[in-house]
Amino acid sequence: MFDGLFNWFYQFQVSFSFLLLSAIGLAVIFGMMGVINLAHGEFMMLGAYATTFLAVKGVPLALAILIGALAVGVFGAVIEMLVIRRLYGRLLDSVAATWAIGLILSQGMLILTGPSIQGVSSPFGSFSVGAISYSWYRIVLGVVSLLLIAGLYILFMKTEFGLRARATIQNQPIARSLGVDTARMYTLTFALGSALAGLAGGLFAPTATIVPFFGTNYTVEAFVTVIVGGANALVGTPLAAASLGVINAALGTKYGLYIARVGLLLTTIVIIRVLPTGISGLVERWRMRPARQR
Amino acid sequence: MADAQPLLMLDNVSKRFGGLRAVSDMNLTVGQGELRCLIGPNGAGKSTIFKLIMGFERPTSGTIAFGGDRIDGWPTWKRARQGLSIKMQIPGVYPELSVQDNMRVAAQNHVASHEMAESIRGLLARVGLDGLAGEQVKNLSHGQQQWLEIGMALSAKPKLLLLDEPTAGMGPGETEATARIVESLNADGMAILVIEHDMAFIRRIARTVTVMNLGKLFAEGTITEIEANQDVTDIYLGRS
Amino acid sequence: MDTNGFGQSAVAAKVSRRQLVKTSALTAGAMALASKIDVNYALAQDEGPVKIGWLGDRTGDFSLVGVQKYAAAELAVKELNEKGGILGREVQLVAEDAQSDNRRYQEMARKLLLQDKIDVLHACFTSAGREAIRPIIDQNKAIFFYNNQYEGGVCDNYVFPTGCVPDHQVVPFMPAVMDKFGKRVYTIAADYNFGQLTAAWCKKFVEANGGEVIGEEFIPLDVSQFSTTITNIQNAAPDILIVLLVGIKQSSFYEQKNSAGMQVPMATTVNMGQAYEHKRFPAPALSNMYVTVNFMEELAEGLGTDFPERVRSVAPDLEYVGMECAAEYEGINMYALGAEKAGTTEKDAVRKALESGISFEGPGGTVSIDPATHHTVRNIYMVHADENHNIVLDETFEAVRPDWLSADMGCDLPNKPDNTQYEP
Amino acid sequence: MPRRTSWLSAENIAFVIFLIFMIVYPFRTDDFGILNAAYFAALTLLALSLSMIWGKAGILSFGQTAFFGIGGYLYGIYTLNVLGSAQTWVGLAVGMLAGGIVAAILGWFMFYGGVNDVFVGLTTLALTLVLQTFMAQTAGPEWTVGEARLNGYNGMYIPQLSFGEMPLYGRPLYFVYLAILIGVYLLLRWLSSTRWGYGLLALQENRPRTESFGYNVRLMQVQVFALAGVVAALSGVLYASWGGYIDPSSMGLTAAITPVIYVAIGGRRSLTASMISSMILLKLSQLLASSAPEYALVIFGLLALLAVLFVPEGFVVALFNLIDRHLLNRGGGNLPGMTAPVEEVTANG
Repeated sequence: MFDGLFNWFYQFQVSFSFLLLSAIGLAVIFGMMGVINLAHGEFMMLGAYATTFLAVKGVPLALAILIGALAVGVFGAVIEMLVIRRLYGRLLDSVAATWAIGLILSQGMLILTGPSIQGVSSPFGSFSVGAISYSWYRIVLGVVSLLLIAGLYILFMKTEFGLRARATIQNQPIARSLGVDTARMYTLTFALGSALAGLAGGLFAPTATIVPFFGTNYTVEAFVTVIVGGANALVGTPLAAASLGVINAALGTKYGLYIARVGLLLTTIVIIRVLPTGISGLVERWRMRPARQR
Repeated sequence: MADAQPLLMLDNVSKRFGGLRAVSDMNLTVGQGELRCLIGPNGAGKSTIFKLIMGFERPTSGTIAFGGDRIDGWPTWKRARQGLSIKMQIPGVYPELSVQDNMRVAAQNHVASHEMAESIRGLLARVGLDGLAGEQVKNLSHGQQQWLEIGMALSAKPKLLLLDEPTAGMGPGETEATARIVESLNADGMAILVIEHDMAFIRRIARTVTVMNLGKLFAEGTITEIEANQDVTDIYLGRS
Repeated sequence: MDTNGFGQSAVAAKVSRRQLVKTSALTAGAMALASKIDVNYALAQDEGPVKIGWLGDRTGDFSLVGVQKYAAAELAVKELNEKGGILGREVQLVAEDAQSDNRRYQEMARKLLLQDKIDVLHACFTSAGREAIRPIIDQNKAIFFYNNQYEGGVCDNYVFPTGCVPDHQVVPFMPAVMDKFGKRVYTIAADYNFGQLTAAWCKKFVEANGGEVIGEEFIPLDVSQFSTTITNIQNAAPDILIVLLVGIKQSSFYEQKNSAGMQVPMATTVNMGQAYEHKRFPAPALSNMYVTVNFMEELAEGLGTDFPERVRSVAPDLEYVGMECAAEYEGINMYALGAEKAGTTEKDAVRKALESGISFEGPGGTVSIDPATHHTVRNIYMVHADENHNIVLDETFEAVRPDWLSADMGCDLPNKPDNTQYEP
Repeated sequence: MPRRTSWLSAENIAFVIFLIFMIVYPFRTDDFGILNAAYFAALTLLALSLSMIWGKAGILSFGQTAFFGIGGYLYGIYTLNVLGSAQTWVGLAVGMLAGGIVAAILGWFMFYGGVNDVFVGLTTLALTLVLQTFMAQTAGPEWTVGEARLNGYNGMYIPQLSFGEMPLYGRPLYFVYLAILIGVYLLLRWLSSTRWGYGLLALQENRPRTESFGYNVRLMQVQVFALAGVVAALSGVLYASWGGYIDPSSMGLTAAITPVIYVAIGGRRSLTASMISSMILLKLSQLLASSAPEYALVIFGLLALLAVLFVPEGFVVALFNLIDRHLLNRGGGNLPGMTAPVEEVTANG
């Protein structure tokens, strides 16, 4: 009984943390700036490469992941200043541009490093519950996801940066007239989203093959989570990751990965019809309710 | 003029956005060929009334009738084809298209193709934009864009024209020109409902004025009556 | 008119209406072309260089194997030229990159055949790529060497599948691993033809040897997270896990099952041999992985061949010399022997020569073409990776014959034209 | 300001040159060149389909390849079950219809549900991926529709479009494909010059405003989406017949994004620019794949990036505008593809 429950919980938290980590960088950029970053997967790939490269050289894994995330964040800031900045208000064009950036990154990495590089192992080993053994690292990923959400919440709700960022999203001209350097806010937000992508790439690096197309492993999950979650990264993305995580884990355990995947995509299409603004739209509406009854 | 049936009738119309009551229990009638001004302080719900009439928003309760039909469940396009036309507060023109294409877009559901060129030319002359037919709209001045939008609203040959702040951002000369356009349209028998803040403009054109405050009907009467009404002055000064 | 493709009699016997439709459509196409194309080829043949067409994945998902195969082709052509070419004519490698994209395979196959007028095509890695161009090959009556491990069953006059098939790999392999570890088998396979058909083969031979398949899971190609699968396997607690995963994404399985602490012997027909997972993943992710191959870099010393060094003489940066690298090299050389034997590069003649039984001393030992099926008789090596990912040779099966197609399915290409892929 | 009132515009001249080139080309090339150009013509329909919804109605879809796949598969399923060369043309209609119906249903789903802009892109992307995932696992024999075996990633063999007993091949094939491409192009251009087309142009800029002029905006969005679905499905049918083959990767992520890039580089607002750029870029991508495979995609990505950054209206459209302004003395302000109606009005007025 406990074994079964634990197994279910383990599968759920694995799905949850992968969906959340894959999506959070994309969600921050989409939610704050309205930009769909189709190079998201390639940013994750950069994080994975940086992490792996450093870890193989002997840098402790945790440090390597952090440096990787930071490096991708800086890279994201540069991309924002060179490209994204010119495309605000041209949403569909920014989709095409980021796709092109992604293509250049993955193909460039192939030219630079070849089809694959030596990976690193997942740390922490395994533990057993009943007859089944589990990976500690997966548990760590779950904990990191929760910490990340908490950290982002603090960043956006309790800091000066968060205040300015929220002011910028809600009304750019007014924020500017209040003395917020909105251009800088956009750069920082894009850098933050990129760093989160890099962080996810670094965290996933020990669990997957390190290849230039590493990012495509996660883009579908990331997009699905962002669609379901809607524009609010702090509220929508965790809720979307949780609900999709339940679907994924339940279907995967019972019917196998194919059904799980089809279930994930079909859920997404249905959600779009029922909740065009995603879960965060629903939450907004729900927040309004007590007010209406006043 | 038979005043048997009002052209537009709002009966107990309310609109809530979440916890906010934008319009509550509003009654409003506009007769055939009437020129009416709708005034009130910011946030009184004037623009919401327009949105409800045009169908951009649906009322939470109450009914809206137009030309004898109950229209509050209709989609916007159907209302437009029934003879409702609007000039919005923020110019609802198509900046990427030329003046002529803007007019054509507005006219094609109401004007036969062989009359199109003639109709567009006539209307552009009427709103003072003749000679600018080929210009891209984003190159026009703000006032010109306002007139263009009036022209576009007219090309639908409306029975009732809704004008939301037609003189916003205009200088005195432009305001006067706009007033003349509005008057001549009304003289041709078109019913017009105008939202305005510019009291001089209202004095210049209006016969009947409806005042809204806090989403409700506050006062109704001739312009002289309204200007003499101390309560109306108070709400503008925030003393209500 | 026998040369005109696959006569109706060949198919009528046991073939479904579907195949009939397909065949007649292609036959009609081939007839429509016959006059024109024959003229073109007549002009091209027996003068100038011998053009070896090469089409594979130098970029994209499958480039780990594609670059090995390309290096093998370069080496084979270089060596042929050093030995005076084919029929005294220079050998020219006309290579195109299909970028792991089936559509590109179709475009480039047409280009090589119609524009470059190649004499033979050595192409493809995945079964999907092969199937994408097979209609084009048949339509143009070209010679197509598919030098690659696959799920077996292709009986086609114009195709020479020289790599390993389940006859080679599964038939001797299943009893050997079951004797070692036990009879309860769990299969995870890529959810497409290769995975499904090879899984069916494995099931057949597990059961034939008194074993039982206690679980089977087919995994979409773009899945890279295996957490639920790993738990399902552990719940079933099999003696052997058959792993038929393909592609870069699915190779993440090994590290994941390792970090989840799953210890179960694994058997496969593709891993390590093709994309050197034992080199790419840190030990011990692939320890106790058993595979049957025609060649692997680590076997070179035991086999007494300097093939890996020779390949690296043309491609110094090559990371690994695996089973398909050797198969590609052998395929090109077998074509050369066939053309020499025919005394011409005229396609019908070369095909007949190849069907007369050609043998070549390749890196993995003697390889000869089985006339009835166009597949190869070759040596197969069962190996496994130890805890440090060193390759250990367990058993050698010599001159394994791929005779399922001929014995059970009646494939007899020289006498009975066909273009079907049969399934177990 | 007086203005020339003729059909003489860079866009129309480019179309005529393109047409002449396409007619002469098969007599100046080899068998491969002919078949290859036919293949490009088939795929270029996909670019036209995208240009119609993205450029003319402001709907960015990553789902055109899904309709492409539906067309190809349905054509295959029909022609494998109903034999006969005349039936291949019925199959073509079946494929197109299927694409149109699925697009109409999805369109109704989205536009009447209030889904717009970026979310349309994401929804259509999800549809593409669902279809690919589904088709990819149809390898087993249980996935057979009548006589047609779907065959998963190994793809499905498909009969070719035929006249009498002869499958289309070589020049006849090419000219049939070219005629279809040009026919669809002219049809779409004509449609964009009608009232309906003008309405699309307007709703692209401002949906509520356009509705207030009496346009049934949602219905028009569904209509244009379904129309583009039909064209995309036609593209899929022609592709499937060309290679005698279709597989799930024709609905993959790469396949979905490629036409978007072609249209973005050429200029989405102009059907002519989209068509010409799609042809050129298909050829370029093939050339690069031959000559510099490792660098091909990098170059392509850079090209797309430069277009979006510095020539947002598209390289081909920018060229049209330049020629119009400096060589033909036509003023700016006209959108490519909109010349005829503007002139009609000007001529009368």
